[in-house]
Amino acid sequence: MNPVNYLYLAALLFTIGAVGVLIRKNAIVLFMCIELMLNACNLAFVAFSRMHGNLDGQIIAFFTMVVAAAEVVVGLAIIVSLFRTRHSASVDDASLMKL
Amino acid sequence: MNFPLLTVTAAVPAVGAILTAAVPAARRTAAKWLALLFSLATLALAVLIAVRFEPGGDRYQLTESRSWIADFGVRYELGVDGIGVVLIGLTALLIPFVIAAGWHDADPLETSSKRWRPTQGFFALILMVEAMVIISFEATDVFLFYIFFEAMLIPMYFLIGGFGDRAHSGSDENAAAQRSYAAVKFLLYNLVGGLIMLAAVIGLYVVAGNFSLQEITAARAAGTLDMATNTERLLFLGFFFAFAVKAPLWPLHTWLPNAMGESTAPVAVLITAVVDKVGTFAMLRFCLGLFPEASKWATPVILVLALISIVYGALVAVGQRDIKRLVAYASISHFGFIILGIFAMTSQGQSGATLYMVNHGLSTAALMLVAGFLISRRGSRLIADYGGVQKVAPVLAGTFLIGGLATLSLPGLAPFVSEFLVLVGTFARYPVVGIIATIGIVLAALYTLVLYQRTMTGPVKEEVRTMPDLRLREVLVVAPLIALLIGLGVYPKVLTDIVNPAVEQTMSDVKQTDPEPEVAVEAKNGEEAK
Amino acid sequence: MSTLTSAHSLWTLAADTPAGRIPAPVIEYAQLAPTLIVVGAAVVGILVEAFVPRRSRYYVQVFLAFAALASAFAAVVGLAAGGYGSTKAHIAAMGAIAVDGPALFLQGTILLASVVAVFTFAERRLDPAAHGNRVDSFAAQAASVPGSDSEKAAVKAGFSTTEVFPLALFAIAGMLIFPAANDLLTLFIALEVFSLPLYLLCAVARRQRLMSQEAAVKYFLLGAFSSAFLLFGIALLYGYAGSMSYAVIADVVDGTITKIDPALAGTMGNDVLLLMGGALILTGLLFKVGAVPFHMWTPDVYQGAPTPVTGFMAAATKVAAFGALLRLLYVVLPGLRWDWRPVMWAVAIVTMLAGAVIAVTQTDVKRLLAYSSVAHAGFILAGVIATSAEGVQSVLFYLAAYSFGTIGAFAVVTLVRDAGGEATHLSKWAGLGRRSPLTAAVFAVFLLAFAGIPLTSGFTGKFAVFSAAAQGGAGVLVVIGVLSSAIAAFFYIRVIVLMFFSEPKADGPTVAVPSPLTMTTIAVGVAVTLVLGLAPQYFLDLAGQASTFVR
Amino acid sequence: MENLIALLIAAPLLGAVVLLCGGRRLDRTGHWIGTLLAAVSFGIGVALFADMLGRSADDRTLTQNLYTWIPVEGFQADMAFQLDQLSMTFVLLISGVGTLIHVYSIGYMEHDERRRRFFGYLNLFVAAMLLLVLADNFLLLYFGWEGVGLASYLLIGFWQHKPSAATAAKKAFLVNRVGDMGLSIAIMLMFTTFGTFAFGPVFGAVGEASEGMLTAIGLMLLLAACGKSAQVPLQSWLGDAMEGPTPVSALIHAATMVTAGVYLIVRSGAVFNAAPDAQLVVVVVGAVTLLFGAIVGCAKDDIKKALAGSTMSQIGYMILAAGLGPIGYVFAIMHLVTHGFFKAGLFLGAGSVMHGMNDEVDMRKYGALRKYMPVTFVTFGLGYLAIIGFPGLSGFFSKDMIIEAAFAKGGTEGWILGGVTLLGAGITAFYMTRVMLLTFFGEKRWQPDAQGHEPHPHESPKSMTIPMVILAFGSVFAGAFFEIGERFLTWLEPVTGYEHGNPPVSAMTVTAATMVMLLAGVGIAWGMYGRRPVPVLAPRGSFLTRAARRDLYQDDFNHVVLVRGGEHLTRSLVYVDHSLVDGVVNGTAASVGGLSGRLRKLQNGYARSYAVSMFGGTAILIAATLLMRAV
Repeated sequence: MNPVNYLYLAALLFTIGAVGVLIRKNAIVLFMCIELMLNACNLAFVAFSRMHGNLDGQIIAFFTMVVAAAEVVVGLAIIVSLFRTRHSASVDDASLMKL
Repeated sequence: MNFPLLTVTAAVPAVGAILTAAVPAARRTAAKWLALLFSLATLALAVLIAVRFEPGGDRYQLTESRSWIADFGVRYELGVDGIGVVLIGLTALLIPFVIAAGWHDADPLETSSKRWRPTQGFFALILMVEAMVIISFEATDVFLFYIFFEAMLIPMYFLIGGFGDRAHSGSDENAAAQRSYAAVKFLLYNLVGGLIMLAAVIGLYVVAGNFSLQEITAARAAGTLDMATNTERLLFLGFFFAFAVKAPLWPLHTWLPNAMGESTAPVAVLITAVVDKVGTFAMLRFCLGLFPEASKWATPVILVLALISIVYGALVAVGQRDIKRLVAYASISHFGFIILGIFAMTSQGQSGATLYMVNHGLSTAALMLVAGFLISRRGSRLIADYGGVQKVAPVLAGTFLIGGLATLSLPGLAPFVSEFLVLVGTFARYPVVGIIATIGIVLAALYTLVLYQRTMTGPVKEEVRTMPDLRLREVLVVAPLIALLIGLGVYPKVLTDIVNPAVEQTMSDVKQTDPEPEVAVEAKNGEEAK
Repeated sequence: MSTLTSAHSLWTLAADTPAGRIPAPVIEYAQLAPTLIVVGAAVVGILVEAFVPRRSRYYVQVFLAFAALASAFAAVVGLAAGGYGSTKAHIAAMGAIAVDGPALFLQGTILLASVVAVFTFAERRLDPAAHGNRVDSFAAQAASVPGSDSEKAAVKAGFSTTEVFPLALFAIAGMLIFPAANDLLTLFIALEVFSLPLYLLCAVARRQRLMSQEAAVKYFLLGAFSSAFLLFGIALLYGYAGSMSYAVIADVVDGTITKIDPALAGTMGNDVLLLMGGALILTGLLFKVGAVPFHMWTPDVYQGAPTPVTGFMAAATKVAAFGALLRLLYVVLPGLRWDWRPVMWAVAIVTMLAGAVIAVTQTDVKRLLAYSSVAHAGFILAGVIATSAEGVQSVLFYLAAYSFGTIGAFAVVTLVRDAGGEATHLSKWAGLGRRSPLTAAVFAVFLLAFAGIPLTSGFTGKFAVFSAAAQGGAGVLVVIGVLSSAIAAFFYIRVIVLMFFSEPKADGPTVAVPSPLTMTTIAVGVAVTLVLGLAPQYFLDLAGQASTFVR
Repeated sequence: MENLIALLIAAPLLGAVVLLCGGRRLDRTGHWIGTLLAAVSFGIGVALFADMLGRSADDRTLTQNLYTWIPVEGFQADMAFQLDQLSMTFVLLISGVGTLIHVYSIGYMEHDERRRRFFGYLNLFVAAMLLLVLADNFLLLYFGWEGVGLASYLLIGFWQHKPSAATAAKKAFLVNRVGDMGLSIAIMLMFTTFGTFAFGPVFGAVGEASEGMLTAIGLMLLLAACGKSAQVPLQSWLGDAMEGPTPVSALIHAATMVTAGVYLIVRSGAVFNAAPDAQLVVVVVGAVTLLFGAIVGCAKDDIKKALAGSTMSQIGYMILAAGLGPIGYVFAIMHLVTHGFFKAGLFLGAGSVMHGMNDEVDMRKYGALRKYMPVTFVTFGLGYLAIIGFPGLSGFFSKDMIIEAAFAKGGTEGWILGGVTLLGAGITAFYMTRVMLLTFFGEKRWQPDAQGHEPHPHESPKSMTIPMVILAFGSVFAGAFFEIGERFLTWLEPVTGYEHGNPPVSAMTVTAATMVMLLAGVGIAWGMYGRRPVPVLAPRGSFLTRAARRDLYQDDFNHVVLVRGGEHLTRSLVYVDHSLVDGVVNGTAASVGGLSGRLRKLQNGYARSYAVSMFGGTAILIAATLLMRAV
């Protein structure tokens, strides 16, 4: 079938992820949404790679996964430490600094 | 290139500033003497400049030129014309008096911490200002001028905000608040002006590609560099705005009363007699030199503003209750005259304006410093707190009166010559403007004499009864100023000879010639032969 | 404005290896030396953490970091001297990394800035010694819960988070690649490589750990968010051009591409891909430089992060990000100039004004500096928009001048302390000038430089970018720029007023006497500020020679 | 010889400098130095006079050019002097009377601890006045003009501790400044018209200038004259100026300075001759003032104020005469000189009286003083006879000439002016008789002064009486001396020019009419104050009297309109400056602050709202880029 549809799907996923980031409170969920966005990008890459018939896109997809993994490592570390301090994973609670 | 006299003249006070600042906290008096010494050395150099300068010679003399920031087409170019010479002279002349008059103004209070060295800072800053003012009188590169035009704000700012007048009404906190308000106001006004000028400077760079005053002026004259009318006007406005703030011209004047009122008398003199002159000087040299057409285009508006400054400043001065603010508004009125003379575009007007810069410096210095001595004795700036001083301190009163008479430009004192020249020069081209301006003569008499009457005459006030007369140091500060005022009043030739050629040059820049008298008088030619 | 091709010739050289033809896999290690050294040092740093006894880790790490950065800088200088900045500039590592003037200049700047920044990392004299151990500004044990027993134990045991040094080195390595990246993948990887360590570094403050962690979370979430945008942008651009390589994309954008396969022909027609992709990538970069409306993380993160880290971030990140931005706009998207210039105009204006205006009412030194950095981002953008050699030159110069000033300023902030650590609330700075004139004077110098007062580097930089912008025909931008810098001047002045003209409070903060490390940092900052103000010609030349991108 | 001219000025100037800078060590000898230097100046004047007489009428003008004062392109003012017959007349009057009054002051100011400074000021005045009359161009004249203004300011306010004195001094200076405005504008007009303002060239080129321009110049000069010579509408300061020590009133506000206006007009005769409209205005001003002053003089009880009114009126005569043109110039000056003698004498007399009466000035508290101070009485009496124009005395001749000239103007104008002058003569006779009677005749009406000291009138010391005697001689014989053989006419004629008008009535008739008026005036005065006793407290009096006491309300008008109005104006301007001009700026600053305050609310600390702004930003960015392409 036409790879363009995959692009639409990717865009959809990306938007869902973005909106999720905007509307969810829980840091973990937020983070998952971001991962979703990254994966949407992956989908797009692969779809384009298919369209152009070169491998660059697929290679990038792998890179992205690695990066995502790294982000998970760092992100979870930070979020967990925050959770342990505040006993809450809500990003809205973390608003000491403002104005 | 021979001995870089101009650079040295600017460098000496700068070095002096650094050394003065370096004097350890305990050795306060040493710092004072050091500062005085360096200011006198600068004076000597300024005199040397005046001697080496040949009135008939090239337009810019003692020139120096080094490459500085090639990427911006900026060169380190110095040179003086007659106008520069006299103003450098004025600056170098006044600073020693300022230092001597402020001898005790910055002695630290017992409360302040040991590491805080106000005295050293005070005199170092004064010298730093002197250095920057001098170099901006010397700069013939627009960028170079701009740099110091802006940079001098910083030391001035610290002088105003850091060393307020100890004679203030109300609590210390209140006074400190007012002081920093005045300082910030001073800085912001001038900074905004300067930044708008920066835009214009950049614009000039885009148009002209370099900053050399001489090259640009020459190119303009030769017609090789033509600006679109609107471009020129915009650039002119950018420059003029900055200078009008500095000068200050109504309605951009309100920083001056605060600054002069809150700072110590010597600093007030520094502001109005020295620093503000850079503004009027720059109008004459840069606005007219770089943008002749736009200058002519803007003249009507500027003349009106100048008129407003003259009358308005004088009237508001009459209504003041604070001696120093009164002098400040008087200065605003006088700056109106200076700007009037510059933009009347007649040789009388511009020579007059240049003399006016010098004479106003001297007269304000005399009046303000004596006022400072008076205030320091009674500890109040309010006119109402004085009365009958002439009875207990005749010398103080006498010098104060002479300062006042100079301010109202009585014939025989220097300001008369310049004021009359400005009036004649203006009248010759714009009779109505000239006539309105003469109202300033009456108003000046009004505020001066009212001030004198309220403070010096009448029955002796209780608080004043024990007031000591001028001390030796104070007499030594005032006497030379008065001598100069009288000397230049009866023999202004010493200045006019230096100034006239420069003015003629400026006139040719703006392609203006004096209006011819209606009736050609044969005898006149005979007179000029004399 | 000149025609497209002539405009091109301004900032591009004919590369000796035309893109598109796949070269034999060859890595010019020598030319990548700066990055490689730093990465290597970082790896070694990790091993040090693993094997060297706790006592001596600190010293080893400091030495290692310093040595690495110094030698890396030496390598940069070597390359520049070898003409890689100008004549021999070319694209290395199979088209992944550009070795050219801007890259080398920025790498040099980043490395030098990092050196002085690392000095502030290593500072251990400011906080009072805990249980006989000197301590730096980092948590004894970042993992332990603030206020918990484990933390107390860690403090007692004299632990210290020496991991910050390898982390910093990783970040620096990323930053070194970022402005040199010559294809979108490298760009993305570099971005992540220097972002992730920074997230961590934000979280490890010794004092006020809650704020520190909060800063880290915010920075991380928003950073990840933005990099997602960036990545999607990359995807779209890739989809448009069918390649990652800057050169190819540029050709496609210009329409000067030689071999067009049907798929490419299909996507090439679709400008939406191109424009959206470009816009999204811009978003990612603008986030890093802290341009409005992508700036909102800056104040919080700057405030929460350990001050040395803040200084490091503020300086190095900006340099790297602007480097990447420049390369993207000048090498990849010059063809789109007429599309992105107006947008960037708007961004620049909003950034300048918003930064300046909001800063007026700030009450915390670090937040104040954060907003001022936003305003400065706006000024630099004005230079970026010029799209001319002067533009590049002015931006490079401004970045160099600004970064040292910033690090110096934040270093001064670390000195002013009271019982609760650094006293960053402005009210506590009242009368500092009376108590310790020197410190106050130094800080004043930095502030005046930020305010763009003549005779400081700030003025030269500002003049450079504004005149470049004006020559680029952005007169309006210049006027707005000067106006906003007038507003900006106001709050710098407010701080000076506070320090010098107001009486010191009885319970005011004390100024800690730092070790030579911090002193060097501050001294370098002041020196650069003044030298670039008084005699900038040499450095302008340097930036001028380094102002041509290879393509 | 001409090199002496500068010395004329230098001598008193030196005195001023020495006395004012000398300090207390000169207190003992100061007054002698001052007097001596004034005398030196007089001596030089006499020497020059002798020399001048030695030369033929047409080359009597001496000039001395010291140096170029203000040399600016196209604008040249020389420090140059010109001594011709006109100047010479003034030189002698100023230095002569001046010297006498120095002498007088030695006695009069004996008990004042600031006597040295007083003499310093007097010398300063003499120097400035001489500069005024010796200048060879208008700008230098302006220099002297303001110089005398300053001296007058210092001397009126000499007793500065008295607020009234300080105020009077300020008022005098300010009103004069208004006049000075006229002078400076006149100079500017000359400069723009002729390109110069030196006497010779200007007067030489008058023919070529347009009449309108000349009229303008003339009117401006007249304005200046009004200020200096206390002519309507700028007369208000003279009455208050009597706050100064009496010798000052005698020298400055009677004999010399106030007549400077007359000098100015006569000196600029060439201009006025060519501007009949200006002349007309001059005449009108003169006529009005001479009545105004006379009427005011009638009502004042303060002896000095009464004399001040008379001075105004007499100067009115001179201005009127000067306004008549060549017919009148000579007589204006002649009356000026004789007036200098008798009015100075009268003032000194008044001073002497006050000296004896604890500085009481209210004539209603005098009376019957002729027995107690005979010398004063005689000298004052002679002065009185002179001023009312008693036949044979100097006033008789000079005033008579003016009246004749007024008629000689011809036409209705002539009749009106003649009538006015005659009427003036009558009123003069009235008020002077009044002064005479109130002061020296009738019974004692002495009152103890504030401290309760009964006055013990006594004759004044020699130093005071001698000058009075000399001036009395002058007031008796000067007129006759000038008139016999028309000495004065022939003397001045070369400078001022002269043409004999043809009066519609014969000289005899005029004289007769004058006599009638004179007798009428004296008679009425005798009727009112001679026959019946004079109340110590002034009766309410008729409306005219009350109006005259208050200077015909002209001063009140000034007060209400100028002073009050001015105060309101300044106050409102101060407000404007603070609230409007400054307010705008502060407002801008405040609004930026407010905006900042509102904007920083956006930074609400929630990571997600930051994300929103990023998201929105991106959206806008994309939209904008697409839009750019669309348009």
